[in-house]
Amino acid sequence: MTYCKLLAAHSYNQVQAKTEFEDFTQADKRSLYGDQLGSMSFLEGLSIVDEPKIIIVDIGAAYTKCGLAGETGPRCIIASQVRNPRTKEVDNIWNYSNTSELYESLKELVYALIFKHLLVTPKDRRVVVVESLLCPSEFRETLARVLFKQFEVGSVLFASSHLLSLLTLGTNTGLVMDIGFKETLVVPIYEGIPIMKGWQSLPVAGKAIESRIKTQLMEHGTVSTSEQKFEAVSSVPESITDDVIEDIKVRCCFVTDFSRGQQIQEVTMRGGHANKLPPPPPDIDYPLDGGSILNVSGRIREHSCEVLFEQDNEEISIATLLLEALVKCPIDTRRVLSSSVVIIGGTAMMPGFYHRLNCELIELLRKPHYANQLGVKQFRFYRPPTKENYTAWLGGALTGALETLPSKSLSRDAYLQRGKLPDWCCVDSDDLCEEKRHKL
Amino acid sequence: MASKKAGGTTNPNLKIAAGAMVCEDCELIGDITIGSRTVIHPKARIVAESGPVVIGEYNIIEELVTITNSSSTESGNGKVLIIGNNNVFEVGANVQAVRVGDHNVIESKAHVGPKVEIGTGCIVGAGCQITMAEQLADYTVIYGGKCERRIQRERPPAQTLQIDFLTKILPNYHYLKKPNTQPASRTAVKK
Amino acid sequence: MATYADLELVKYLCCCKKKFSVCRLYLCKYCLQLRCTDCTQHEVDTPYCPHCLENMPSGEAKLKKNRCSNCFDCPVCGHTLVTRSTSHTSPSPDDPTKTIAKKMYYMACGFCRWTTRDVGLPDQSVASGSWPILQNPHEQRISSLLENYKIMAQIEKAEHERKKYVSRRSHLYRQDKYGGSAAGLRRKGMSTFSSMSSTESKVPGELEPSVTVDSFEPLPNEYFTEPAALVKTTKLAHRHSVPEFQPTEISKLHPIHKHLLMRKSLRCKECEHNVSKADFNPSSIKFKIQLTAQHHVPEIRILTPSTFTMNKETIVTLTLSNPSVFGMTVSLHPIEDESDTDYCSAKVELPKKELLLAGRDEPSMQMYDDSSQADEFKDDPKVIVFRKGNKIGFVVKVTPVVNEGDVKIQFMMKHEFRNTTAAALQSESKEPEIVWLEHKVYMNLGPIAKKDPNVSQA
Amino acid sequence: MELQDEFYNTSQYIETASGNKVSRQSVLCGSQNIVINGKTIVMTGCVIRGDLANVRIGRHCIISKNAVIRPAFKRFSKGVAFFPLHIGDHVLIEEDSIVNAAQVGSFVHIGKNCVIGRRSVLKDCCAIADNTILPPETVVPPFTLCTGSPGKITSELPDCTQDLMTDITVNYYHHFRPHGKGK
Repeated sequence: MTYCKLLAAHSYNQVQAKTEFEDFTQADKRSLYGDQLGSMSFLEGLSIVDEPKIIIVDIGAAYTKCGLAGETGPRCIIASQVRNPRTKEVDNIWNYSNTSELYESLKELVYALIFKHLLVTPKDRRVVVVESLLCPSEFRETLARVLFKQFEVGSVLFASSHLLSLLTLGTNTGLVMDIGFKETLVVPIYEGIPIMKGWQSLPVAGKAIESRIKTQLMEHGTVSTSEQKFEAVSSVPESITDDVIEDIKVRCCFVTDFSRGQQIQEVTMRGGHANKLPPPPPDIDYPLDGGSILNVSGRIREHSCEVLFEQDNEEISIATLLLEALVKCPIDTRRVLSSSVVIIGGTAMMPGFYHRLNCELIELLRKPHYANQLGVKQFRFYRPPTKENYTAWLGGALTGALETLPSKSLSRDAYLQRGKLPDWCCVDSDDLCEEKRHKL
Repeated sequence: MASKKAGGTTNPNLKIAAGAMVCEDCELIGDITIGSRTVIHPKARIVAESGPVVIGEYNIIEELVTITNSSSTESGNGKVLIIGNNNVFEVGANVQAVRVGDHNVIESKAHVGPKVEIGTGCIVGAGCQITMAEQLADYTVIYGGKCERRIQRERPPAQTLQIDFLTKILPNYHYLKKPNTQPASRTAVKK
Repeated sequence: MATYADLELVKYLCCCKKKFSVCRLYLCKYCLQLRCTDCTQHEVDTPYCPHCLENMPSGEAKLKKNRCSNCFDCPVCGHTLVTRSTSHTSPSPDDPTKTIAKKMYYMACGFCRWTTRDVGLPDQSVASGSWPILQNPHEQRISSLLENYKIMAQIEKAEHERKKYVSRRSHLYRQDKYGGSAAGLRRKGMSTFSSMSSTESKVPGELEPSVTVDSFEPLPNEYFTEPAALVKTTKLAHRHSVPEFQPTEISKLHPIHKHLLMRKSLRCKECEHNVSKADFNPSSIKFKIQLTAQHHVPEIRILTPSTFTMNKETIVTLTLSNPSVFGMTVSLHPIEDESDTDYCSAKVELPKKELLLAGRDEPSMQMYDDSSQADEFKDDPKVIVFRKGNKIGFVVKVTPVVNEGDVKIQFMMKHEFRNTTAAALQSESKEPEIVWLEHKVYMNLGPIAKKDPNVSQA
Repeated sequence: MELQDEFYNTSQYIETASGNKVSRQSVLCGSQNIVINGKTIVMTGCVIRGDLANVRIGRHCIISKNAVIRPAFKRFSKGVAFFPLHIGDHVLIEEDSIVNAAQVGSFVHIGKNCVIGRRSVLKDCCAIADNTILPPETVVPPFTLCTGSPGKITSELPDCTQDLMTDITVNYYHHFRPHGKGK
């Protein structure tokens, strides 16, 4: 209480002191703080030489990866969600109804990244944004607005996740498949140039696995409490939150092997008799809290990931995406592309994924449709020096550490002059949409 | 503050072994046996209405703890609720278990439901509620908002030193219930 | 807590057209405008460890990746680990028949009881612990990639510079590169990196090419025969807390150096003066600079909740308190020119006269001495209901014009402000200049009663 | 909204010379070791364990119903010691919370049904949300809000927390009034 009064009484002097203080240059501040930093002088020397590190951010559909250029991994991987200031609910930032809502949630997210995880002052700092080719232009426009207007960053470079992933391998050619949360996107890149004719996508990835877990739980799942055993999950749907589903996916589910997968699909897709199913793996008692246990059946554990490999009516699965992409590529590029497959995205980290994908591909290559067109017998895969969920980020971290960054980035001045992102940045995604529409 | 309350003094079924430290200002209802060197803080509540409660040695029962024998809905018909040795019930814990073994810690505001059996070396974390009918595996730790579980390597340390300290200090501040039985004949208690 | 007294019911309009409660706003003394957290520039002032509460110079924080070197978090539940000591007996090197006791240390979590022994980390002989640091297995590969790219980037930059020098048309050159025809764009725009990647072949092949594989291990058989070991498998949050390792087994989790927090300073985006700058010491609650609006702008609150009915005039008592130590004059005016559609669910009749407020005097505020200040200020009892220290209660008449939802009103508040900035002081012969400030105030007075004859008492 | 009046029965509360209002239905063990500095309210059902170690509570604090203030112990190689517990000024502890801390600073708000673990240190101007479980030896820095189980820092408090807490605790005291004398 008395302190308060002191504060008021002293505010005159303080104000004056402050004004002077603010005019100090960085060097002056250092000498002011000298006593505290005394022992750290050699570090200070380093920091003068060091340019402020560039922020690398990859805002994924489920998780956001963020860190600083030149480092070997992101500083943080956090859920791409914020508390909506209006509804007070935590929601994914991609679930926005209009761009002003998106602006607010991106502001929150970037604020948390910068001031909670990176602890850097954003003003005049350079930023590399890792983005998907399918990123809607309103999203990137809004993100640019948040970065330039709200945080006053110095420059922004929007870079495609597929291209960046190749940087982590020291190559410029690859058939890159990004299997993240919302969708799977394959882009062939030859000699550093994306072959836009060849891109393929399917709205099937981590989210599809989760929805399948959820529907199966709603249909067959049971919850036991101290009062009631084996109550249908559908009668207590609120107990199965998105977090629970995600955790079941991560800790209970796996991608089964090819032959079992075929048997399962025979039953679930083509109406085969249920006795043709392979013996399911054991069920799991999944404790929801101290008072209820969810039964996660062996079927859910094994069958959920099948959604990735089930061929729908158009005979498309994530495996055929790779082949279709290759078919669309010029003949002379196919051989080299097929022997340099790069898989990125967190869903690829599911146990058993690579083995199954490879088996699927080998099987598909035997089919006359592809055997005749491609003449490829075998795919070869790169293993980037990362975990799949931050491969693209690492590519960004490499780019961000290079001297050429400023010349490729969009500076704040240029942005403020034009008031929007220049065309060359979004032309590709716009064009892509056009192209897609024609195809459909 | 420790005024002599009418509640416990006249309970004929209360057996307190010599060496136990039971504060007067607590509520002990029904057939209760309290082992030697067990400390019961003021404002604790033990309800043995539906069946007896037998508490072993070297336990600490802190204030606002409720231990209830709820083995039966009818009074006097239930099984005995046996609580072993070297357990700690922290402030505000609510325990209705089938059985509590040795060396367990029931932390503050934890709730143990009537169908739970607790073995040895378990910790029910602060604020955790466990109500499923189950027998907790030895050395289970339950913690966090979602009652997550893990198995710890060692059992929680015995609180003999704390009991020594409390035995010294509590008589200075509180009226105590008088022990009325000799400790059960058994080999010298060692941690 | 800021939410205890429902402070969100009364909001002031910030200069950026957003509404905040007064405790979340700042008053820039130089612009004489309200500023919110959005229209101030945030800067990292001092990083500190939230457990040991030690400052870390930002240079060191940068090197240590914003992590405290002494404090560790439990990798399982995230709580801070504590160091425990044990004595360890080992046979004496001199005399095998004797043993020597040595103090050893390990870390344990007081919440989930995880210990460093759980993952097989050996006990340490020093309390601060020289715990092993995990190395990213790909570190070398990544740094050789980076070295390689850096050389290429240098070459590219040099070429670029040369072109610039020769042609002196760098601007055009850039435009050409990025602003060409649509057909060329698709290739060029996307290929921002192509130049870099393609020059790679020109660099003498120092970089080992990445290897490819054509087969993968199938899943081990346990997946089909054993239940998943939930207690042994990490959750996604565990994995993401160590992005470079992301172990799937609990037994591979290592203690995590505690992440630092920071004290930040806020700067007005317009004039770049600080509006908030915390003390250097992380345990201190003092500020070097603190221009929170709470200290300068009179605060309006609702005295008691009222019942509202549509088209019925209700008398609402509001309180107004003066944060400054000097007396203050406040006047309230309706907002006519512009109407916020959200905040016009009632007509409001404001006090016509100016409201005089006594200065804030700490002791009397605590005492609440009921000395009849009313006479001193010649209050109109119809307008001023009570007066206690720096606070008054005054009456407004509110008539809701809608029949459901919340009663929301808006008005303009003008108040005196003693401008004590250096500039103002100098010009006005050391006497603080008194200026009038205007703020738009938005209030939510509570819901309108449901159509119910029983509540029709105004 | 200003705080509303809250009435108590005069016969239920003792008002001390320094203005403390202590419920007769609270349990102050070892009252000779408990120092309450003035204008502090201790409500019905509270337990303050002065018998274990000294407890000092500052001015203008509010200890709501059924809260427990209990010095924490620490084991040493030769025995156990209970640490004295100091609570600063203008501290609001809401209902059913258990405070086992070593130190609670000034201008601190502890919500309902919290557990503040052994030997925790709550610095000035921090807040603990309702139903938070703070594990033993947690340190809560100024201007942070802890929530959850285990309690973690989830957000920042406004710069004027000190004024807000002063305002709340002072007003609470003034609005905490006796019923009509007759009752």
